[in-house]
Amino acid sequence: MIGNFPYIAAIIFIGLGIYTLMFKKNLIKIAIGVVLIQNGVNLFLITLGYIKGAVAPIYTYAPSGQIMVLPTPQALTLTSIVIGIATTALILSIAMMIYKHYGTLDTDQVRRLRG
Amino acid sequence: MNLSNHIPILIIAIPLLAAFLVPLIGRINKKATGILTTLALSVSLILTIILAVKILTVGPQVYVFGAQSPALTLPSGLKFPIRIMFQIDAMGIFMGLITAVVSFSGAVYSLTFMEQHSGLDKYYSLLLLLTVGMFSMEFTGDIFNFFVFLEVASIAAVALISFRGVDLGEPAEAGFKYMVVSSISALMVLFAVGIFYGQYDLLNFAAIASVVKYSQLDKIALGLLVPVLAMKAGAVPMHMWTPDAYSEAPAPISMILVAASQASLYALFRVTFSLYNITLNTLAVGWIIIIFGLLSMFIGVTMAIIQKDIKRLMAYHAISQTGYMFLGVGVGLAVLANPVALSQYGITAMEGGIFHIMNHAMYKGLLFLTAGALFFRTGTKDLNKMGGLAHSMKYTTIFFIIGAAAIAGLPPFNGFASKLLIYESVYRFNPLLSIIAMVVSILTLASFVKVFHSAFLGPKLPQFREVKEVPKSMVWAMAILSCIIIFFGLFPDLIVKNLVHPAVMALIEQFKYTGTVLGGI
Amino acid sequence: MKKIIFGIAFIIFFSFLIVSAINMRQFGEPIFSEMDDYFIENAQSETGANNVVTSIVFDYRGFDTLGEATVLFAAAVGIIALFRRVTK
Amino acid sequence: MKQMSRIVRTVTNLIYGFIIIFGFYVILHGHLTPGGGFQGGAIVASAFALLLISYGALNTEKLLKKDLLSILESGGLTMFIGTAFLGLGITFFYNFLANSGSWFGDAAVIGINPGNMNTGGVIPLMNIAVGLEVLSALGVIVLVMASGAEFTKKKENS
Repeated sequence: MIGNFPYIAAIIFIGLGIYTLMFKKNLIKIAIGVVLIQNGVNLFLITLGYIKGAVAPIYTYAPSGQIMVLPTPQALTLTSIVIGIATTALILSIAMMIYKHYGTLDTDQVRRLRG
Repeated sequence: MNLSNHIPILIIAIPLLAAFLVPLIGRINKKATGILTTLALSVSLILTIILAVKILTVGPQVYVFGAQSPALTLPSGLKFPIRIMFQIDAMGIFMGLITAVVSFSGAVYSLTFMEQHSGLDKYYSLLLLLTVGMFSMEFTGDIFNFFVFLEVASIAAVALISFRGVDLGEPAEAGFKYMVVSSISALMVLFAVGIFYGQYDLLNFAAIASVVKYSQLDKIALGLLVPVLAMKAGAVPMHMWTPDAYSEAPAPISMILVAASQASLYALFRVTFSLYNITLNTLAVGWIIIIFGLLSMFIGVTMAIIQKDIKRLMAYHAISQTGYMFLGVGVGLAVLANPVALSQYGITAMEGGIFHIMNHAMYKGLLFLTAGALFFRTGTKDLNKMGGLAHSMKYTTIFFIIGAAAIAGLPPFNGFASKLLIYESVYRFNPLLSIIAMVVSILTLASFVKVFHSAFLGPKLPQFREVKEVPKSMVWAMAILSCIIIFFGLFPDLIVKNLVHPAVMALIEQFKYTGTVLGGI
Repeated sequence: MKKIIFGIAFIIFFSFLIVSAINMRQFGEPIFSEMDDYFIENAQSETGANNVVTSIVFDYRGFDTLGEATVLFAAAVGIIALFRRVTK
Repeated sequence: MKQMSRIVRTVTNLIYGFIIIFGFYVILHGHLTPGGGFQGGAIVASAFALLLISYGALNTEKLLKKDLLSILESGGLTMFIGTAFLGLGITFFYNFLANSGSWFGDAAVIGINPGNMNTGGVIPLMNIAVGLEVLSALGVIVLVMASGAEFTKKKENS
């Protein structure tokens, strides 16, 4: 149980993000919620690759005789971080656009599309 | 170098290269962007047809990126693949054909439909990227690669939905909703990838399918994947984004978005059938999917009847029609572990559901295009303000009648063929489900009669005296889809036997899917 | 009412995730690592790069990287399109 | 966004060149040391962001042309996919330069070694391509969002 604490930390990140998405009404806060979920998932992925006492998987001047951590999660996390940047940038730009048209960021006042 | 081995990647790489070049060419000549896009998509349409013929005659194809040869899935001494690969079987290419046709006709339609907008090079670039994302989602055999291209498709789709957001607030709002929904679903897919990776140290669909044990963690991964993919497909409890996105996007994009949500639907079927197959509790999961289908059918059509905005009405019908696919395939999944029932009616139900995917993409695409044509000439989407347009827009009227008859399931059109398969097979599973499906079909017909009446019939209105037929490229795009609809309606047996049945068998026979990669067929 | 439904959905979802974290294998002790062992052993001889992560990113999983660069490109193009000045 | 105080601008003048050089160092040594195209591109783009906040959007746009960055972005991606296309004689993304003896084609010393720039096959080329793409894409995103913020603010005042 306590050995799995890094996973639980990642899950708490995700949970906070979902909470923000469900209960907050500000578009910027919703964007923050999405970013929190991204960070949680990235943290979850990167913790999967860790091996106790291992070094980074790079052979340039590596300490000799050490095992290396799993490299795939690092590559996956790198990919998902960049995707996260792109998502966040687009989501914030759209929020700016909505602010330009409606003059508010409150979801209750923004909603023109309903029914 | 034998190019015929490289068709799977060329289908993706040519539109992708064109997408990168379009912004550069747009600086020199604005007109050339649309033509280049159409050209790239027509090349990939032709290549998709060639690949489809090859797959349906020879068998599933794999394409391994960066390996010594395209078919080398396992380098010597390894039990599991290490590289990304495309794994295209009959089901994958079935979806690929839909994507190719829809995006090609969308590009043709856009040539004149989008002419008055600025920033066209960006529009075409994003359209190509959306197509590439859908193709890769359908072809890929790697679960992380699926996540990456899910994001490509959703970001391109968001940018296209909010393309008119410069002038109007509503498209930006719809784009925001779609962005939040699709990033949540993509991140949950990524979380499921993490669960699979942590358990098995594998990222390949087929390799995971060969070792999956349906442990507690696998159940959680399934519980994450099914709702989020159903959400991306627009099933009812999570459908809030669908009408907004479909109605606020430009008409050709609404059509392509239908195909994009079907790519998620395909992924849902891929996960349940190819990844888990009979290791899961098929009856329970099948019923969950059937309930998604029933809710989508019924709530979709009841919401559609009260709409006044023509594109919003069609968007709710899109939700309702997605329900038929869930219903047909869900019945197939529910009886998957029971060979007798499967051969008696399960396969027929799945054929109906899968065939409906293609039919729906065609006729819903056609209907969105006619709605776009009406908007192009009249400048309104409100049904109450339209009227008497049959006098001046003859072709559009004919195309609308074809599309409406197909969606309502009237006999000579393709909607009838797939709906009949669903009715008769689902009736043997549970009569009540079949009756609900028929009632929904009748309500659909009623709703489209109303649209036809209020938009096309009646006296010629004074404010639309100047209205004339839409330009040629739009007529051609609609004509392509109408021809496909009529052809499918006249020869449903041919299509079901040659295209749909192999796709269904590719889903059901999990050992073939894993065997293509891991050997041992 | 809406808040109660959301709250219940949130609690169910969150407990779902917590269960997954508890059931996950021990932190820092992977059970299977066939794919990663292959990378660590053969990346240097096959690609010639010292950095195993880079050789995965650009060689073994190069198509992912293309997709990721495409996502960034799509976002940049989308943002330029969203903030374009001229509207006719 | 107005420009910030003289202290901030002087410090920016001093360090932004070094940040860009460090970014290119990370890009070019991606196959030997931690880093690579994405990380280095992000470092260079952070220098652009530094310029932007210390000098304001309008002044920065005189220095960094959005059009140039967009061309660089498409060019970087075209180079990336072009490198992948060149492997098409065998497979897409095939590393045809590795261990070939030509550009970046030296065989790496197996095991722990000080590192040789001339290894890695297509990986350094792809690093450069992706580095260019990421720095220009992030630069464009930051610039456009900053000038867009100015745009929305003006609309609000009028």
